[in-house]
Amino acid sequence: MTEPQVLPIADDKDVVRVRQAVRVIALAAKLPLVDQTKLVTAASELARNTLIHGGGGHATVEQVHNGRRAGVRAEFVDTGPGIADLGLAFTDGYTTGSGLGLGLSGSRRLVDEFDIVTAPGEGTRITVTKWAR
Amino acid sequence: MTEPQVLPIADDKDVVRVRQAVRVIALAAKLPLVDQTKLVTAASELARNTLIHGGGGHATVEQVHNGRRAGVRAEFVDTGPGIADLGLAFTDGYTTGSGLGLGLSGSRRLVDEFDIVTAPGEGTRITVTKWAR
Amino acid sequence: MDRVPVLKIGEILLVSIQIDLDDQSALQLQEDLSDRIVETGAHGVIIDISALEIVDSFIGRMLSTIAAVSRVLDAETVVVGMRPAVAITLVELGLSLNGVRTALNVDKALAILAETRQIRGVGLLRVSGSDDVPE
Amino acid sequence: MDRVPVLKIGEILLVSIQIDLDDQSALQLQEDLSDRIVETGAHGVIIDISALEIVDSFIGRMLSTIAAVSRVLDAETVVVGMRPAVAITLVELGLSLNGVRTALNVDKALAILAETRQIRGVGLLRVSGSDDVPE
Ligand SMILES: Nc1ncnc2c1ncn2[C@@H]1O[C@H](COP(=O)(O)OP(=O)(O)O)[C@@H](O)[C@H]1O
Ligand SMILES: Nc1ncnc2c1ncn2[C@@H]1O[C@H](COP(=O)(O)OP(=O)(O)O)[C@@H](O)[C@H]1O
Repeated sequence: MTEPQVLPIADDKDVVRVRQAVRVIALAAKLPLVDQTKLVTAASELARNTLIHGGGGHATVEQVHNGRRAGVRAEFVDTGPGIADLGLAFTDGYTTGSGLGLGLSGSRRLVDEFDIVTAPGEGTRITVTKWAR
Repeated sequence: MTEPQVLPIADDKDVVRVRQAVRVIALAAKLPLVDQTKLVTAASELARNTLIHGGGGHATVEQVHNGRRAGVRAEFVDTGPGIADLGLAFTDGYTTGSGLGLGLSGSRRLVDEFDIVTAPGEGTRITVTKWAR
Repeated sequence: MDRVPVLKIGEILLVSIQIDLDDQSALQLQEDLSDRIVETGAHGVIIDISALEIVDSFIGRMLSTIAAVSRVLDAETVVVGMRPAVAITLVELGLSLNGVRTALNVDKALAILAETRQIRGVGLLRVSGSDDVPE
Repeated sequence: MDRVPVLKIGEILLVSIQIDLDDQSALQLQEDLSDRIVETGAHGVIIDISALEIVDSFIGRMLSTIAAVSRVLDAETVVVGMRPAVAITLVELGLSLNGVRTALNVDKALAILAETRQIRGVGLLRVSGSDDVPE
């Protein structure tokens, strides 16, 4: 098992680095190819949100185990404006920016576990997990 | 001015990383494009020698200044077998491996300063410098 | 910045995306392609994404935008080589590549482009031999 | 490992190298290309290196080897898009790209390949319009 990896998210290139780190760990955890692809795609969406909507922050990526299965967990943390209306934010196509409004709703569909902690003015913390089969 | 960067040379991918590090510093030192290209090419040859002939080692890359001009210095160090006959080693086309035998002779032509310290059984240290015009 | 080459092959522009594009580089490619369409008068754009391990909403939007802009400039866009895992993920993400035509490979894309052009009465790129494309 | 896509365009294989290849990946590309030539019966190989910031002796040798192997397999290789700084550096390094034909761009390479093939009496890839290539 590897150490949790902490990666800054301060610019475009950091989003690419987060994708790559998640891929490496998903490979190590032996996620099937399709699940690797789903997790990396979700991570890309969430890391971009941390950058664009959260004003930057960091990601923590690690291999996890629940006793039965291995998996990969990724957490995205920012101290930005937070999200006031989660129902709205998770609506396909809803965006306050210039995105497609699929990041939150879509990435939730792509992972096995999705946890969000946010409040106006208190930043956003999203944790996602994908388990090997 | 930046800190000297020390990079391990233990596999193929490390050679790529050395090239990229040299490029970044050559850009920072404002070397003209052709000189960047020459220096990065020389670094690639020498890093590969460190890996293949020297059995691995490390590179140190840094920006330097001689009072009049900025430049980039790269050093390649290994604790491998060393080179017994330098005259032969610097002959175009001479190789004890499967290379083209252009690494030493060619990279010497590509840089402004080339310094080599080596002895049989005592490893090899090559330092090259390219100055901005 | 990483820049993806745009190759001109007859009246076609071909782009093979091999690097994990950051958002800035994706926008740059979008711009480069538009410029090259105008500059060359190309009538077809083929984008090979066989090397891409993921397509997220940003890259997806780039592909849609390229297709839309090309159309305005009288060029057809075909995306080739999408990996199955990427296609599955796109569907689950909810991303429909609006207005983007896809094909299995470059030859099939050329056939599609040749047909489209035939309708408009312009010859494009003929591939001789067993892979003959109707002109 | 990073793998460079080999695209089939009619009877031509096109490779656009965009990543800083480590030695292992360069050998892999060499192998992939040979395999694809045999598999497709391609008669021409175009290698675009416009994105390459350097060509060192290892990549140079890869290009020469690809050209030599292609020839044995009855295919011609043309390298396109070499940057001027790379060309200057290659000369100073002492590297002669033995047996490697070069061209400014893909269209010019297609013209070269079409001519070579014409001599041998095989049609290849015809580009219609202003860039007409003799068949
Ligand atoms: N980390 C975040 N901090 C603050 N707001 C966010 C964050 N992530 C998402 N949001 C809000 O939720 C909306 C929907 O997000 P998403 O579904 O990812 O679409 P998009 O990013 O394309 O706008 C965003 O437009 C933004 O208003
Ligand atoms: N770091 C090194 N340690 C030991 N021997 C070396 C080293 N670098 C070069 N040599 C020797 O010098 C020869 C010539 O090197 P070079 O000109 O770079 O050509 P090539 O690497 O293609 O063999 C090598 O074949 C090797 O015998």
